[in-house]
Amino acid sequence: MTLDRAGQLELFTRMLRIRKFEEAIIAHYPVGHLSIGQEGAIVGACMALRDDDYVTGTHRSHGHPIGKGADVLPLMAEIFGKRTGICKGLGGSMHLTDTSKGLICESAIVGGGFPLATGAGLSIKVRKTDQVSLCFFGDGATNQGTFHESINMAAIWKLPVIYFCENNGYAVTTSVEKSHGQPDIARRADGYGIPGVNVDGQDAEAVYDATRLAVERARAGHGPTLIEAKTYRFDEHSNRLAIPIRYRSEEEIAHHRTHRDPITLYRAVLVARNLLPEVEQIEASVAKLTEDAVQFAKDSPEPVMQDLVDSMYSDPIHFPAHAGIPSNA
Amino acid sequence: MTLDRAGQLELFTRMLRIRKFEEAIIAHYPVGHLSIGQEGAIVGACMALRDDDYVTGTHRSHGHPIGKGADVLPLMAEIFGKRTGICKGLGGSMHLTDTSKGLICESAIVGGGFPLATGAGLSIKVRKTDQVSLCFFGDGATNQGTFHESINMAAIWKLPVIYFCENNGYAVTTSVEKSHGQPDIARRADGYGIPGVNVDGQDAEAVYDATRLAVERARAGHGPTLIEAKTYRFDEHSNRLAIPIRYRSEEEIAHHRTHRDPITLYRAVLVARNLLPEVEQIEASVAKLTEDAVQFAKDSPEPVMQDLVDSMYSDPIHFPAHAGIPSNA
Amino acid sequence: MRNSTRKLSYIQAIVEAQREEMRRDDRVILMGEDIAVYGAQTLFDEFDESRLWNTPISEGSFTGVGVGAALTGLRPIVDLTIASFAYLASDQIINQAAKLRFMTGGQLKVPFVVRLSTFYNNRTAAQHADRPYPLFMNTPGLKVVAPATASDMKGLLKSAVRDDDPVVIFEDINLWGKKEEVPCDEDFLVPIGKADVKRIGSDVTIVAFAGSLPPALAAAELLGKEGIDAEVVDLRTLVPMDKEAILTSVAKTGRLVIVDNSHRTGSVASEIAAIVSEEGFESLRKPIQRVTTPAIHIPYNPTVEKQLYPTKEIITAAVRKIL
Amino acid sequence: MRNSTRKLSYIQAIVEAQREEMRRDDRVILMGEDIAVYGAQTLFDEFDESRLWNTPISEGSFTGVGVGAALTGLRPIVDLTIASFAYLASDQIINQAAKLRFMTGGQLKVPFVVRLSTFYNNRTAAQHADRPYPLFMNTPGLKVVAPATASDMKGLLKSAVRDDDPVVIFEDINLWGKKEEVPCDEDFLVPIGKADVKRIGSDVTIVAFAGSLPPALAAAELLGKEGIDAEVVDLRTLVPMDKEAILTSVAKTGRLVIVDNSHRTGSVASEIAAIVSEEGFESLRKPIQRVTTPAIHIPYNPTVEKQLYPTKEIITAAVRKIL
Ligand SMILES: Cc1ncc(C[n+]2csc(CCOP(=O)(O)OP(=O)(O)O)c2C)c(N)n1
Ligand SMILES: Cc1ncc(C[n+]2csc(CCOP(=O)(O)OP(=O)(O)O)c2C)c(N)n1
Ligand SMILES: [Mg+2]
Ligand SMILES: [Mg+2]
Repeated sequence: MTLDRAGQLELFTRMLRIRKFEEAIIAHYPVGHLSIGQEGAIVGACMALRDDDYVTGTHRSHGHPIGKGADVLPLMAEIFGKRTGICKGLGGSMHLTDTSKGLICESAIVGGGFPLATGAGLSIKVRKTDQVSLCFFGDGATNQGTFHESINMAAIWKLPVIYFCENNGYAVTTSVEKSHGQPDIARRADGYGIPGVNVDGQDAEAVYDATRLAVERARAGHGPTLIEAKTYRFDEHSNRLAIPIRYRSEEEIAHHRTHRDPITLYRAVLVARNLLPEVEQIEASVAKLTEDAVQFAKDSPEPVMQDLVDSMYSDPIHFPAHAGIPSNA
Repeated sequence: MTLDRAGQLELFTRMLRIRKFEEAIIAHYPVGHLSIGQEGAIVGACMALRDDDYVTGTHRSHGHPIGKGADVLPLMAEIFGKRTGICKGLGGSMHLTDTSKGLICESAIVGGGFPLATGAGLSIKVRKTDQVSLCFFGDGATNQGTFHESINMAAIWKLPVIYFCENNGYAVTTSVEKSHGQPDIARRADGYGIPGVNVDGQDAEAVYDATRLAVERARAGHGPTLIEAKTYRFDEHSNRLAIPIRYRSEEEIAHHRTHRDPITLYRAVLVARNLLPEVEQIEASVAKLTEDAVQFAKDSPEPVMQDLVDSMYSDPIHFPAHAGIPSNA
Repeated sequence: MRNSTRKLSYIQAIVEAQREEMRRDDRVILMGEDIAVYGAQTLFDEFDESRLWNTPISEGSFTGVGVGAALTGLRPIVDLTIASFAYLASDQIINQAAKLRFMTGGQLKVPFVVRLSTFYNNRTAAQHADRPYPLFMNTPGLKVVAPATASDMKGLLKSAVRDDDPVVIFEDINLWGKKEEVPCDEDFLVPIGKADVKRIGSDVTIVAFAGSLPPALAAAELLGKEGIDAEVVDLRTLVPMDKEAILTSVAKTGRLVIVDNSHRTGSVASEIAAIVSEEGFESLRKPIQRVTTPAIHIPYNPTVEKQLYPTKEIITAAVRKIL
Repeated sequence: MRNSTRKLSYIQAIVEAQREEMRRDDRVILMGEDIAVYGAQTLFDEFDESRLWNTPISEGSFTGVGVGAALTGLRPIVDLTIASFAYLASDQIINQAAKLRFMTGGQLKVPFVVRLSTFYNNRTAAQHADRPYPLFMNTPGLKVVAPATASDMKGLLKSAVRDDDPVVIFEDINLWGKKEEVPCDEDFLVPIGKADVKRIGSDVTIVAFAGSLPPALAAAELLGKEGIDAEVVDLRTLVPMDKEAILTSVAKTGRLVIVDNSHRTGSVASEIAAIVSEEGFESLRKPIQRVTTPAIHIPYNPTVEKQLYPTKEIITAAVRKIL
């Protein structure tokens, strides 16, 4: 089943929400790792999931919840560190985890999500539901031991997990070529006896189609799939890290910005399908939504020390006595 | 260059030394993880190495130093925990590391040797010698993250490392089939863009040949190879661990003991090559050597507390003051 | 059933606690390497394979698989077997299990138990013999228990499984065989965070836990014969530490000896000493004494190995020093 | 050159120490992820790629690659960058680097340095903000240093590189920009294991290290204005700890406040308190005070984050409590 018209528009909407969300971050609260350029891979994958499917993400955490359909207001408030944030201002830019949409972790520890996503898959199998678990990770993360260990377990136990690589070509300044024995990440799947799939991450519908097949496979009990979506990060690794060296050319960046923008590309597809009015309406409403989100974030209060205490343990009552909270707190 | 006559006899000698060494352990000091049944893989690999090549091993540590040509007396004394032991009685059965023969670690942490062997390879490359580094590990160890991470690094940097799997079919009670997404371990090499080789581990000369090719490749600067030698452990996982369940059949064990003993098989090869007199002489001398080793071990003194203190730091003088050594020690 | 007991060893208590909790709640699962070998074999007769997961040798990930399962509706028990392997899994325990509730502003809960057996005094040499209690003490968000008796083990392991927060449970192999009458009541729980006075006394407080409890009690007996009346406080839980119990005892005795089988520097004993020197200073009449394993690796040779751990002789000597 | 100095920041001192040691000894290599980003970019102009290894994201192994290289003739410096990633590498540091000399009966030496930057007070939230000093303190066989000034950093890092044992070096990012006159002498070394009295005083001893030194000194200044004369002991090395320096100061002042930015439970402060309550008890006139980060995770929001760390106000309050 390919994406219907409503689905296509939703795909476009969510991509644009990520883009505008991050443009607002740059303008108003410049922290963190941006997904600009990678929206096609993220949202293409998420559109193949149900609301109750699980997702784990990474330090580059803004796209995943928005892609999964989360309300952007609490996400923006989280960026601003506010008490109304999705994580009460305690998680922040690298950790926009909205559990109401099935997100269970945005791990700033690179590779940290592999076991968690695999565990969600195991849980699904034990509880005998037909959910799936999708694990987002970068190209750099595929060199962590957890990639190997986790995929192997999912393969043995035929867990309903989709390992989805946002291969943007670089881990900070280190290219895939310089950090992988061979650069084809999907090819590693064969070592575990599972399918490995390559897809153009700038073509959101292609990503959707590839992910849908993997999701069907997983729901049918046939086990995990490794998907490698080739994509590109338009901005620097992080807003907050100065990069003193040159590791990719200006031409390369310009080429992607100009010719390989997943939103521009998909907009053209939709326009060619005679959906210009709908597209324009979406553009207006996303702009408005983003403004509202910034305003909401700005207007929201900051967390207080008691919020920290309350978030520590399931039973916070006995806790403060042991914490050594300073008297000024 | 295939093994000459002297090499063939040395190969047989070292295999037999391991066998008799471990039979003596069973008789006199029953600790540890035995390599009986795996001598062909171990010695076949070691014979392809020079004295100055590096080796890392595992908890099943008796075969590697003997295979590399180490003096057995200090090894036996180590089994007995004596001060004359190769590690002064501090390392013991899982850790028979004889650095004079290039052994740099027998890691009882499964998978712990991968990074160390890889580091030795890196060191060779930096120091520009033509040594190689050989990493022994079991089938179970290939599911550790360090397998993946280390081989990938060796592949990127074309390090002179041979990753040598003693695949005895089981990790304690867990079979390869139940713990690997697909059971062909050598096939995992492709994910890193390096050669993966299968060899019959009970055929010591075949192991030698396969390893020799990998060593030549490494010395020539072409990088690492993954070798999987199919072998079998005749005894229980460890002398000291009671196994309350049945995980392999008596028939399977009997089959290997009867038809797949690497020493019996190689003895027949040598006899067919008209080397019976030499073989018998080796048998006599290994028997004598083993007896001497046991006697040496029995007669040796135990370590004292000062040996522990002296082995802690490069500069032991300032150390005891900080150790909190109990007054009875 | 309510008040009956039966004789169980420490290791049987572990198995029984797991069995009862697995029966009670089908969200409870057990994971680990060769789990049948490490005591769980009888569970295989009762529970199907969706409750018992025999893992590959992948500590760094299967521990995290347990955490992921805990985040999504299960209550996993991960058996890491030997505590020296915990370093391989510490990232998932510390960076994920311990932090996820907090980092999501309380959206998630992490009902996750990890079992670690301290495998020392056993001729296995330094790579197997760690007692890494301190590894997890400095991390907020975890609860850490280290029972010394079969009853406490059963009651604390059951409490851990029912707890909505991650709990690290240390099992001391030197206690495996120790038998004791253990309550049969399937709702018998020992609360996390409560110490237990195992011997009442008034002259000196000896704090111990896990494998250090037996020599502490033996030392107290020895001292008792000489008319020195030692109180022995069994900590049972390391985090959150029951400092009231310690301070109350020290307020009475004015003297404190702490017995801890872990290495001296940065030990559990150090934390106890710090608490008392801060909050119980006024009652202390003499210097605190830590009786620990010195900061020396564990050797293979059993003769020298045995000399490293606290014994009743070393403990009584420490007590005498401050009388 | 011998007696000249030049102004360097703490982070420049790190780079210069590495540069000098790499020039002096071609067995010294540097490894880590994106090392050019984390300060080493200028080294690339001077040294070829066989000295500078840009690794994949594989902490669990590249740390061990450094150890393996150390066992076979090199003297590697492994930059793990952020200390919160140390858990991924702790097995190789604890089970291999720290133990191999001992386990081989002294056959091997392990001249291996691992760098860890404590990345807190920086809006990066709990998964990046650990100050896991205690992780390595309970393991015999390691040396652990945590300098607080550019000079000490340069001298201790150089000592670490020249040491034949594994050394863990903590770098506090809150000090990165702090400039100071640093000796130019290429053989300027600060000995591992020696504390430094950064301010002499007689009324109270304040022990601090790394990022807790600046607020400790600021508190001493504040107190000085009120006529309270605080001695500030900068620990510099955590293992082996210079307990003589601490005990000597406490013998003089009779009062001890310990400032430590790590979480309270099982902290460096706890170990110091334990030592003094054992060996300096007779000179102590008042309860020891630990001023630490409470056992609460580090939040993203900077307003609440800042409230968690020791400040000069909290330190002076602790001092006043025991005057
Ligand atoms: C365990 C760990 N090591 C290192 C880092 C530092 N770090 C943050 S992002 C990153 C690069 C990740 O690359 P990739 O997986 O390709 O994701 P991308 O940033 O390209 O989205 C690194 C090295 C980290 N956060 N965690
Ligand atoms: C990190 C770690 N996990 C678990 C163990 C316990 N253990 C010791 S040997 C072993 C099995 C290893 O299997 P394999 O690698 O196939 O080697 P074999 O014993 O068959 O030679 C296990 C699980 C260990 N020593 N280290
Ligand atoms: Mg990337
Ligand atoms: Mg095996």
